[in-house]
Amino acid sequence: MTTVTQPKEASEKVDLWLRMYRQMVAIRQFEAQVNELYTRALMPGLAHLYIGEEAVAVGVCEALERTDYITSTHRGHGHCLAKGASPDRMFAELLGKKAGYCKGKGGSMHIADPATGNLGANAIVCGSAGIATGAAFSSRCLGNGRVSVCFFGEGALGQGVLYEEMNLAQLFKLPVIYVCENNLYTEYTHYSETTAGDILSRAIAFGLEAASVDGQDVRAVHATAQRLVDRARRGDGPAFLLCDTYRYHGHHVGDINREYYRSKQEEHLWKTERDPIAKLGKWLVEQKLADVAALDRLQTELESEMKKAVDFAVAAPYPAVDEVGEDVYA
Amino acid sequence: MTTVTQPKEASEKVDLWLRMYRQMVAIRQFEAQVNELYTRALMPGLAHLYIGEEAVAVGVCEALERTDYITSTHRGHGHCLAKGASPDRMFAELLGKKAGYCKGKGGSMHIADPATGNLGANAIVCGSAGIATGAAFSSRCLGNGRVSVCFFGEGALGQGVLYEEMNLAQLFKLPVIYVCENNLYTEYTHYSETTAGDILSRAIAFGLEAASVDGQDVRAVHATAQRLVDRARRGDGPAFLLCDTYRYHGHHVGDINREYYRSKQEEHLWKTERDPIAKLGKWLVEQKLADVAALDRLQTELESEMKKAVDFAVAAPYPAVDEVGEDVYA
Amino acid sequence: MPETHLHARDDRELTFAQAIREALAEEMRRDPTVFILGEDVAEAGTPFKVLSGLLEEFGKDRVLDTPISEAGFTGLAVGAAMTGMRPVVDIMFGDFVTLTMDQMVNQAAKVHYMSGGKWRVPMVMRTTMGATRRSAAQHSQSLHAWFCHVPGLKVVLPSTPYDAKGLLKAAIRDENPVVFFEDKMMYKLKGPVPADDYIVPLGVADVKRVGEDITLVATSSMVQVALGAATLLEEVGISAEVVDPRTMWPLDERTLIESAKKTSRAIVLDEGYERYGVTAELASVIATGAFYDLDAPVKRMGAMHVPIPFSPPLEDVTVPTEQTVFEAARALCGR
Amino acid sequence: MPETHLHARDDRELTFAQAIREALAEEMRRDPTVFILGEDVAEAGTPFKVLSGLLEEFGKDRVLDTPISEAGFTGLAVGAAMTGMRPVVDIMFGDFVTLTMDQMVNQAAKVHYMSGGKWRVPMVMRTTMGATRRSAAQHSQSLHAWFCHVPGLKVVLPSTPYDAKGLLKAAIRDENPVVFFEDKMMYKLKGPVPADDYIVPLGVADVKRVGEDITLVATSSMVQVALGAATLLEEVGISAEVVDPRTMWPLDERTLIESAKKTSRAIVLDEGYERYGVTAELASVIATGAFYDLDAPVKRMGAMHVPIPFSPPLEDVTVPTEQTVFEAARALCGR
Ligand SMILES: Cc1ncc(C[n+]2csc(CCOP(=O)(O)OP(=O)(O)O)c2C)c(N)n1
Ligand SMILES: Cc1ncc(C[n+]2csc(CCOP(=O)(O)OP(=O)(O)O)c2C)c(N)n1
Ligand SMILES: [Mg+2]
Ligand SMILES: [Mg+2]
Repeated sequence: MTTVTQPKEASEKVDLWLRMYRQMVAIRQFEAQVNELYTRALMPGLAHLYIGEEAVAVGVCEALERTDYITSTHRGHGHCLAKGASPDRMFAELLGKKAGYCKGKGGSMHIADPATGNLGANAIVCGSAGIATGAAFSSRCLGNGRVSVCFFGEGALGQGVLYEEMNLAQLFKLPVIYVCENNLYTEYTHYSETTAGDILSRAIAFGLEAASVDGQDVRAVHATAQRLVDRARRGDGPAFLLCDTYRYHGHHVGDINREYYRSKQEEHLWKTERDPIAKLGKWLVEQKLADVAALDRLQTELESEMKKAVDFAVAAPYPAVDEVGEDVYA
Repeated sequence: MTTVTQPKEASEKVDLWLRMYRQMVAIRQFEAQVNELYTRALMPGLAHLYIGEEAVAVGVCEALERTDYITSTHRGHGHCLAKGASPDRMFAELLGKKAGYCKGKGGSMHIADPATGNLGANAIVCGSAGIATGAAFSSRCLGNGRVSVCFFGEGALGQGVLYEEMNLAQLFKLPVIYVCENNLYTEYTHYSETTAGDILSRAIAFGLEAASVDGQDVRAVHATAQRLVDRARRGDGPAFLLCDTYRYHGHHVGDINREYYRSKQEEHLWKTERDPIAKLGKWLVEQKLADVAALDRLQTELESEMKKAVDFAVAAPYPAVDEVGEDVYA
Repeated sequence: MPETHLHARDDRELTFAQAIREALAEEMRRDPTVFILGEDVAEAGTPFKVLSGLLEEFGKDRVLDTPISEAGFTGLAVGAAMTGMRPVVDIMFGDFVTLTMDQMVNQAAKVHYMSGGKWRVPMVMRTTMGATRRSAAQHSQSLHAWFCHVPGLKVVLPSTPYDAKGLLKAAIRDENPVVFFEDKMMYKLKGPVPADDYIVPLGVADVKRVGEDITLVATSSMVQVALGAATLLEEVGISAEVVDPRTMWPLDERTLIESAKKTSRAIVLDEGYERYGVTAELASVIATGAFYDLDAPVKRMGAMHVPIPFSPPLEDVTVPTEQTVFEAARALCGR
Repeated sequence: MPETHLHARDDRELTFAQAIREALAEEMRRDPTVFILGEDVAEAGTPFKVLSGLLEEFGKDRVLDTPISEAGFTGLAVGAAMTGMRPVVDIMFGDFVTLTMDQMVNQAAKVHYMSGGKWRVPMVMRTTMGATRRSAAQHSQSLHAWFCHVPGLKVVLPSTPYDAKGLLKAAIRDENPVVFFEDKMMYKLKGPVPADDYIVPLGVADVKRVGEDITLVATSSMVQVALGAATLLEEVGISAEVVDPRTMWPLDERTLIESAKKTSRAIVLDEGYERYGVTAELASVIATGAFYDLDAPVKRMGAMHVPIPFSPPLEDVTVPTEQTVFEAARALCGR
């Protein structure tokens, strides 16, 4: 399902497209810095980069209001940024610093931010399907019109709780969208080895509205997401959105030698022929909505912005040791 | 899907039909005695009667070999008998006696019998989906050609693990049949309130061969089950069989006043117009394969057989108290 | 400290089940964000009929029947609690908490901490425990020890109708996930319950009976067993003090330890499995806290380390009884 | 009783991970019904690379990658175990056992008993434990106490490569469901491992270091911590005995109690949460068994009662270290 673009529509939506372009570049630059922090041994633990998948988070989150909810995954930096979080406090969290979104207690896989409706990244595969569904339940009860989006990788299709939640969401007609990011791999296994039957049919069988979209085409993602979000907000119930995408890097920053599970050729193909940023950039230039130099400038600008954010985080202090016992109980 | 019956076929299959008739009556008479034991306060705890659903267990189990496996549910007496267990040792188990199939340790909801391939009833809704799938996995590994049947009520469709198992079964092409007994109610809730979308589509979405059948027509159940079992035995993978049926009694023997969740009218309709035993009996008589008197005699004969089995169980001793600590570890 | 026996003058008596229902009704009236979610909770009011009447008063939007999806609706409750609601989840048999462990432990218990204190999960999971109902191994377990082991959760085990009402109201108002265990054999137990709006704070033990010679620390239905044993002990001249921690976490260690110091002997009683269970923690707390005052090792009595058997004569020996507690206490006192 | 230090002469050294792999390979060669099931176990050999090479030797039918369905494939393993196979299930992080509790506790643990001894479930669940890997609250837990609480299960916590190999082989040959916990921080630990086919029986503790003044009972990686602390203690003239129960169930109570009786002081160390955890059981067993010989209360040291924080300086204080154990032991000995 792709957007059919008329010149008139194009000029109306130009702000949106430029914003989405910028946001995708921001995510990519953010993740480049994460990889850098890992390589420089400045980051404790590991992180899962979202590079290559930017169009999904951006296309979906641009269809949401700030007060709408999202839940995210171990590969969550993109969702978090797309929903409006600041890079500096994110980096601080990744380094375990007090200034981080979770005072350093959460780390890369647990960033949460009530101010932007981010209910939290989750390190349990499919661990947030219940939370997203419950947030949609609250919206229905409180009548606040909020929509809830549950992001997850196709690996989460293996978890039974996903089907329990879809069943509940459909029975209660909840405003929740389940967004499946099919990047072809779980950790080191191709999804075809772990996924029988047909993905979209699984959601349809539970009565959900379901759609699939090229996850590298941010305009397509956005248009379809907007339709499903509007539908949910109107009270027409839950939906499932399948996005075909690809992670350029390894499962996590330390996953360097990948040839035993996927070919360099495949990686090359996705990077060169299906890159979501290049794709939108090319189109914007073609449509004369932006020029190459401006897009390049944006790149540099965001790179230096991210570097500044990193510097802030590196310089920020750790929490005091006696904070360890705080926040266990509210 | 109903069997189209030709006179020639009918005479060939007459043994099967009479056997199925007898088996259905046996189950009904068994359950009548269970209810009696409860009413007479002779049975510890509760039991879930299979009356009304006999055609499902009998139709499916007649399509199996003795060495094939089944797993069963809290409403499991029918499956157990249909797979070949003896009423006397079943009653003994229901009374917690040493002569019971599980030495009295299991009770109504846990009867198991390796001799007839019964892997056990299960008091966790959907608790045996993994076990049945695993038994099919063993068959594949050991190459013994056994098929595994997982019986469950439509309530089990709410449990995510069912979808995990169907996915695994299809990926590994395991010889397992998931038999869903849709008797319209979980405990006290109509299935339409707990089941979104379409049941059969759920199985199809995971790639399984799926079929639905009138669960009150034992010949239809048998024919469809046989097709799916043969297919599984050939190595063509798992299947899902949906049987529409009805429990005449309450959720358990103590569930007497049911009008808050289902009408007497509905109960009456199923009992009078869709009874599996009456239906097959009528057909056998019409086809001149049996006469009414013979069928009635069978009824009386099985009733007294069941009474004898009850007497055995009532007279049987309890296990010695110090057996409590045995069988925890093998 | 509200103590049950002090309220014996109150002439209104309710069953344990009625007390639970009253607590829920009062909190639902007080706070429109409180709702109930579970299997057969609406028209049926649960198989134990504990919730009968709530649907009629509060309607289908606040008393919701779910599919048989313990993980699913518990997860939904976590998300609802984070975003402005106060769910009370009903897990019919405590044995089914096995299906909710990821939602309760990896999600509910950790959300507050992992978010640096930003999100909260004010939810209650009500579930059952207790054997001797002839329900066999998958419907008779008391698995509360698992939850006690998990930081971020609170765990409540009421032993009287009075405590049940007051503790449940406190649990619902708490800002944290609370697991509330009801012994299904106690639903018909009667006791005084004030009609007014009181709470029993979490973390405060209750001395259910004052005594001098031995301390019986008991939880849930074991409190009744301990009180029964205390009566038997009185007949042989042994004065037993019965202490009910009421909440396993937070745990009122001080009251337990002070009692043991005073009596110099203690038995801890709990219906969960004895091994690696609640009795181990309580015994260890007392053995450490009252080390220099104990005249004998702390004795633990929990469920026998076997899956609960169906057969009545076998099932009956798996849990402590008045008689076995009486005998153990007597032996401990050397009489 | 095979004791690790007795094998120090063996000149072949393996890492903990290699010892696990060797045990699996040997058992798979010996018994064609043994197979491995889990996420990313085949080509990837798990993220920890513990299983590297097994796919190549045993093929896709015996080393199977699964979907991310911990409940699903654990359940499958239960059924396979009942019908002639010997599954070894791999649960990548111990935190994910939350998803398998129903299959392990309501099914695997109870099948034998509920069937009156007729069906058996000879399966092993291998999983990980241990913090300080900067993996935060959902990838750092040590939840073995839950399984210890469940009759029908056996629970193994190896602390050395030698024990890992011998105990895993014993676990695979056992007729019961066994949960086998590997501390992920120990995979690179080296130690002597004989190339021959030996087993370490389940239920036999091992005295890892002989001492006179204080007993340190320690499990899994805490054994290394205890040995380190013992070295520090030696410098201040305190002789510590380090006892490793090796299996939490069956539990070799006698060895623990005898050591505490001899030294008159004990600390129990375990990386699970201290509250309602393994330390409670072990402390209680010792406090009771050595009651008349103890000069001080048994001291418990486990993980702090908080979800494991990500931030390194915070995470580091949540678990016992050589230094904190040293100090606690010194205090307990009054020096
Ligand atoms: C319940 C659970 N099982 C296993 C894991 C380990 N794990 C972390 S990420 C991952 C793969 C996830 O794949 P997918 O959902 O497709 O997301 P992607 O990494 O591709 O974005 C696995 C198996 C986990 N975190 N949680
Ligand atoms: C996991 C779990 N949740 C809840 C229950 C309580 N329970 C027992 S039977 C039942 C209803 C089952 O309905 P269904 O699967 O349709 O089977 P039926 O009784 O209709 O044969 C419920 C909810 C249970 N035994 N296990
Ligand atoms: Mg993926
Ligand atoms: Mg039903």
